[in-house]
Amino acid sequence: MATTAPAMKTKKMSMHEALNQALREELSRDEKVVILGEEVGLYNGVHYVTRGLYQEFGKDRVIDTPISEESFVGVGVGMAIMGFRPVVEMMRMDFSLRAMDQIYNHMAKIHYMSGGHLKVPMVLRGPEGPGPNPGLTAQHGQQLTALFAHCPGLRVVTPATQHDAKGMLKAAIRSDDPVVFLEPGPLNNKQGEVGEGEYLVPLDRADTKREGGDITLIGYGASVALCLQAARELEHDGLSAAVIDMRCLRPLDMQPALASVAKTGRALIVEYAWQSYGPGAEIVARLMQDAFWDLDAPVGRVSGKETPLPYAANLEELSKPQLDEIVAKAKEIAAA
Amino acid sequence: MATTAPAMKTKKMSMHEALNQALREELSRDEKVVILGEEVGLYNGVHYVTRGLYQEFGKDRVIDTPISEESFVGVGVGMAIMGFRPVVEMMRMDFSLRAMDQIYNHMAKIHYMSGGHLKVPMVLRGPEGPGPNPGLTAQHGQQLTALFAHCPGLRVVTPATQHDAKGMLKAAIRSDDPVVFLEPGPLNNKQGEVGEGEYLVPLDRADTKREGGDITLIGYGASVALCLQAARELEHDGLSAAVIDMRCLRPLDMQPALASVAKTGRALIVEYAWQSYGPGAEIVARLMQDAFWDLDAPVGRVSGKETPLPYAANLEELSKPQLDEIVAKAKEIAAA
Amino acid sequence: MSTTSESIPTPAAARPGRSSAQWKRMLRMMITIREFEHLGEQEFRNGLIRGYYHSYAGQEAVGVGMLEALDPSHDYIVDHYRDHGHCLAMGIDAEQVFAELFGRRTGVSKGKGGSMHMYSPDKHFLGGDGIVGGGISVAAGVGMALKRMPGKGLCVCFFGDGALDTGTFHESLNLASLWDLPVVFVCINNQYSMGTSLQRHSSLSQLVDRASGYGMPTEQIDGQDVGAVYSASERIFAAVRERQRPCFIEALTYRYQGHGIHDKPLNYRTTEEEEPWRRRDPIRLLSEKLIEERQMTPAQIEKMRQEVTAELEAKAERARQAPAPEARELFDDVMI
Amino acid sequence: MSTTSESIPTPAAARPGRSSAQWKRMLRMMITIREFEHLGEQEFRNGLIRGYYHSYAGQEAVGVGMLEALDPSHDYIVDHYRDHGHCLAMGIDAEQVFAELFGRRTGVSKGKGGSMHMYSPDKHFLGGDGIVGGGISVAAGVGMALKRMPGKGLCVCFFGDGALDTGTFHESLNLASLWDLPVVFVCINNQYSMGTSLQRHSSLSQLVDRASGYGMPTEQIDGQDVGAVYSASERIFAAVRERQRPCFIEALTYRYQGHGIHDKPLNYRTTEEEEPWRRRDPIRLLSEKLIEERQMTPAQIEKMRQEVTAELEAKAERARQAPAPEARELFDDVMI
Ligand SMILES: Cc1ncc(C[n+]2csc(CCOP(=O)(O)OP(=O)(O)O)c2C)c(N)n1
Ligand SMILES: Cc1ncc(C[n+]2csc(CCOP(=O)(O)OP(=O)(O)O)c2C)c(N)n1
Ligand SMILES: [Mg+2]
Ligand SMILES: [Mg+2]
Repeated sequence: MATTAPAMKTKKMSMHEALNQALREELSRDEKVVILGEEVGLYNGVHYVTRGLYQEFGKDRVIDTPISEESFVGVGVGMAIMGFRPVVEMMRMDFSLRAMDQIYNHMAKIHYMSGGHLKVPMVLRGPEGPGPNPGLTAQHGQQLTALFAHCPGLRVVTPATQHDAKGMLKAAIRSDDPVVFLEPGPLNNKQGEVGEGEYLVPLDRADTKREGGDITLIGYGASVALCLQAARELEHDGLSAAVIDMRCLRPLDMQPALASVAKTGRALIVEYAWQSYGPGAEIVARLMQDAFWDLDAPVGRVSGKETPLPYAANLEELSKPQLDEIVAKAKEIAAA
Repeated sequence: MATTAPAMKTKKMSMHEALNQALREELSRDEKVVILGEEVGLYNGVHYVTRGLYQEFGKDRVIDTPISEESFVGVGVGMAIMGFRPVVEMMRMDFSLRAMDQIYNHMAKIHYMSGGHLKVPMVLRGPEGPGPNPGLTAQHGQQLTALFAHCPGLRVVTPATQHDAKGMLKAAIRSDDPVVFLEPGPLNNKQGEVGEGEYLVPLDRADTKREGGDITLIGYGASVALCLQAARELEHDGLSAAVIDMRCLRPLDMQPALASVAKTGRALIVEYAWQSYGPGAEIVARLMQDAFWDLDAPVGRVSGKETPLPYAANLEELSKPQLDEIVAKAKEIAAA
Repeated sequence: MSTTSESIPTPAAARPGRSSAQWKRMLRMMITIREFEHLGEQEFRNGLIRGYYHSYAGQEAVGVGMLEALDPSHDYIVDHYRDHGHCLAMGIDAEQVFAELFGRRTGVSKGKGGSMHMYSPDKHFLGGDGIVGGGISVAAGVGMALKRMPGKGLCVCFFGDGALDTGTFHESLNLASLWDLPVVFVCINNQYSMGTSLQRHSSLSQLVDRASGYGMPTEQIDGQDVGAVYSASERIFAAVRERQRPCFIEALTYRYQGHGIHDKPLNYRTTEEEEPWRRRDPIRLLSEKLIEERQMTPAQIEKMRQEVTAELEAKAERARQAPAPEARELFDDVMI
Repeated sequence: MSTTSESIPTPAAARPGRSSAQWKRMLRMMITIREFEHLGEQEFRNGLIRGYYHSYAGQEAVGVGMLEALDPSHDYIVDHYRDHGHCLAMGIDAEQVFAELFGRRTGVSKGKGGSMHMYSPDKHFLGGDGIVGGGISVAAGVGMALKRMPGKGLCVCFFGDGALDTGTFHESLNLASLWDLPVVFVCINNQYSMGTSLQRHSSLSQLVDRASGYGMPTEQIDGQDVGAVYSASERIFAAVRERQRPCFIEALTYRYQGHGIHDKPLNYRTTEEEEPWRRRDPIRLLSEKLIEERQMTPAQIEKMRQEVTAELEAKAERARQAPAPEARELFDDVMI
């Protein structure tokens, strides 16, 4: 399955519109699909992802929940083991900290603990990281990707483009595994080309966004755009940077990154997450394991700063991975 | 502060006895210290760590709680910001999944969010991983180290010896930072020498357990013992292995590991945690960053298998890092 | 919205009277459970069972009386970790339950789950659960599913008195009431949450009162008298089916053994306290009734016990002989 | 253990009557809050405030009446995210609150916290909190501390009607009752949990009934009438102090603005619904009373409003001129 089949007709829309299309198409296709979450229905979704679906599919398919994250994730698990395909929204993924027991101990493990007798075909989705709007502060703008990616039994994916957002969400809903679908908050309102009609993007394939010979920039979710920006800047300095979108974090597909590093011998990970014990560390560890002999310099990381997200505009901006940091670090690695 | 001051008088005891001594000494020293948790009082503690303390210090200092993990962690936070020093026990660290919101969003962040106006001098402690007894199964024997270690604002430590257990727990209780103190379940009932009386072990220093010239084995918590065992086996093959106990995971002290790798040029991480996005990944990433030019071979990892902990005895055993795996991998790395 | 003052009506559909065959079936099942737990505890001491063992001895009337009233083709149960008895009462073959406890691949969860994680969707048994309160929201989800399926099925959810201290209990009851779900929440009040008596963990002594804030009918029943449990269940299930509304039942009972196999209950309770409960032993109560009503003689009951024991021993033996899972099965069923 | 049927007695200590100065102080504070929110929303639209803005307009009588009854030297409050009004009523300088909203280092949380994370331990204000229900257990912890400190202090904990749907609310009430804590749990029932009306998120319409399962007195009060709030609070606080037992208050009120600044409430409610609440506007009610009793003239009230506004504008201006945090402060106060 190609990410952007060249033949496909596309339309420009925001990521939330792309996600909304995916939900609408899947709700129409399969009556076992239901949506649960806070303000997803009558209110139309705080981040617009479920806009119009309550009106179209009714309150038995698009279900408004009280502020009971642990338990409505559990409701999703219960519906899933009975053959439904619940899509459970976290208004922000930060709130999934309330539901970690259901996520780790139920959603992820029931298939295994039951000796395969039960399946849990559900999707947990919502925005993470410092966006779409600024000023989210410490408890609302975290990027907790690593917490999910560490848990066996889950599939964990995050799209970097509007097109992938649609195709991956549709694939996630059809997956018989439980899927954590992380929507990059900073991209929620950003526009891009999206394929029209039916297509799926696989949940186990990283994607090469740009070829390059001097250094491999590796991102996932919102940081892929930073990588692409940096690659354009680096061009001015005569450096050709490849950009890999990791996209599928669990299971992690290293193939495109390895192929690129085999050519460039140099790599830099870019991420919004906190660096220590963040997703980037696993990517580095896998490059260590499978690309060591290809590497001409240590793999670097530019990550979110290791602080709770501060409020003041200048500090908030500084806490995110900075374009000039990425460019400088890439040059340093390329020169090493 | 030395870990085992050679002059110190020691006594043989189990890790739970060492922890118990630490708690008793701190409860006696500072009346602001209180203990909270399920069955910590009248029942004497499921893993014996609080044995006798309820009788000695009474129900206002050693407080039995209902099964309300989220909220009694919050009670700890509330007491801590008021100047108390609560030590909150999770009967098993698995249950802290229920309390993740309090841990991530309150315990870890209030100091920062308040601009430093409030401190949260509390300790969250309990056993993690597949032990002391076998058959803990999927929801009771997880090693969730990485979830805590990823969170800015927390100190995260885990002792590998009985002696460190006592000295580090005392230091954790006196720390003005919130500390997650992870007790290696497999070591709970294991005996070792423990210093008598008053001493502290710092919360920001990894420890060299054994010097060696050919390869550096790096563990934390229960896997340090595996590293030492493997080092003895490797001796028979003529390989001299250093063993580093990472001990302090956040902030992570890389200094002894880097010093050792500067000599050996080779390293292997051993851990009970799941490999992908586990703590070992960060250690590899830090070696990549700061020891790349010293490395003669890629750093390896032997970790817990990436499955929920299975029940059947043979599968459970296989799911843990195996001694022969470690030895074989170490030889492979040494030969590369 | 409904008020708290509802009581559970007797709907027309309630079936009158019961046959002698039914009484004998219930007696036989209670004896089966008692003897099963007896054999199981022996095998634990023999080392064949590892980890946890939570005996249902003393509480048999609750599960047997209640599950006898189910519609086996449409109703489901979601259980907690004290689940062997409920497995048997749902018709799961004791051999499969033993095999699970022995870690055999013929076990009901293929040896992967163990004591707390039995699953048999065929028998509409959707799991034990090791997390206190962990199944309550899952049961609400099963109710959501049943409401959308034909057959007016309902979900019975079992948990202990300790589970009322978990937030998810309250969240789930609110959801179930708000959404009109056919779920019967059954609190098996055996007076203890591990070693903590009701008085020490619950702010109110009548647990029906702690479920009074959700606008659903509540009822306290005598959990020692299987006939009383059965009659109440028949009436309540019919009402839940008809009204498509949840209800809450508190079944008063007592566990004979410690919380788990290592627990010595006389450390926190007295034989004087135990005595009146043992006088009202559920098997004894029913036996006396059947003898009094001349439905059975003492000799017939003793013969029944011997038959049951012989049958169970044969099943245990077959389970012992069954193979352990193969090593490669470790990674089966982590994902699909 | 206590029963649910307790009512709150009038202890001897309740202070009788109130002075004209007190009425004027409360009026001035309500006007201050109203005007503060007005200015704040303007500054949000001007782009000076970012992220979230939850206005307290319409609810002023609850905080002002209740906090007027506090013992400022021994009592504390723990708040939710709608916290500007409570900050002012606790005596925090409006300049510091503006400065926090503007992301200035002179802000009450040094610009790190933002709208939802104000903290001033000096003024016994222990935080707003962005997580619904997140502060309730923290307040129980503050109660645990106060119980162990001299002065018979109590903790007032504010949260919305939506917080009753979080498990931690129920866990914490059980703990507070079980442990006899001097905590006043105040549910500010403004009829909506974001866009979800009470009827759509709560299984019972009387929220006092949802707190009936914890053996603590409950009371519903008129949250529009500051005098009624003050009288009830005086009486209730004295009882809580004397009995060292918690209680639950439901204050009936209404928020004038959307949930946050971007929310348009007429998408889910009507002006007909709003109208009766606006007729009983808390500032209007008190103004009318003072005019009727000839304690103030309309002109005096208008003058007061103008004074307050001028003062607030001056403070806002000083806050605008204050410096942003310096870049190096990003990493301050992550740890000690
Ligand atoms: C979330 C969580 N916390 C703690 C435990 C440990 N634990 C297991 S059972 C139990 C007591 C539960 O008592 P109750 O709910 O009354 O059930 P019973 O054992 O009496 O059947 C505790 C504390 C757990 N399994 N899960
Ligand atoms: C755990 C959690 N879930 C969801 C949210 C998003 N959220 C913020 S406020 C709110 C509504 C709360 O309403 P209520 O408790 O009645 O307080 P009010 O806003 O009316 O003052 C929601 C859903 C959150 N902040 N925290
Ligand atoms: Mg119990
Ligand atoms: Mg509200």
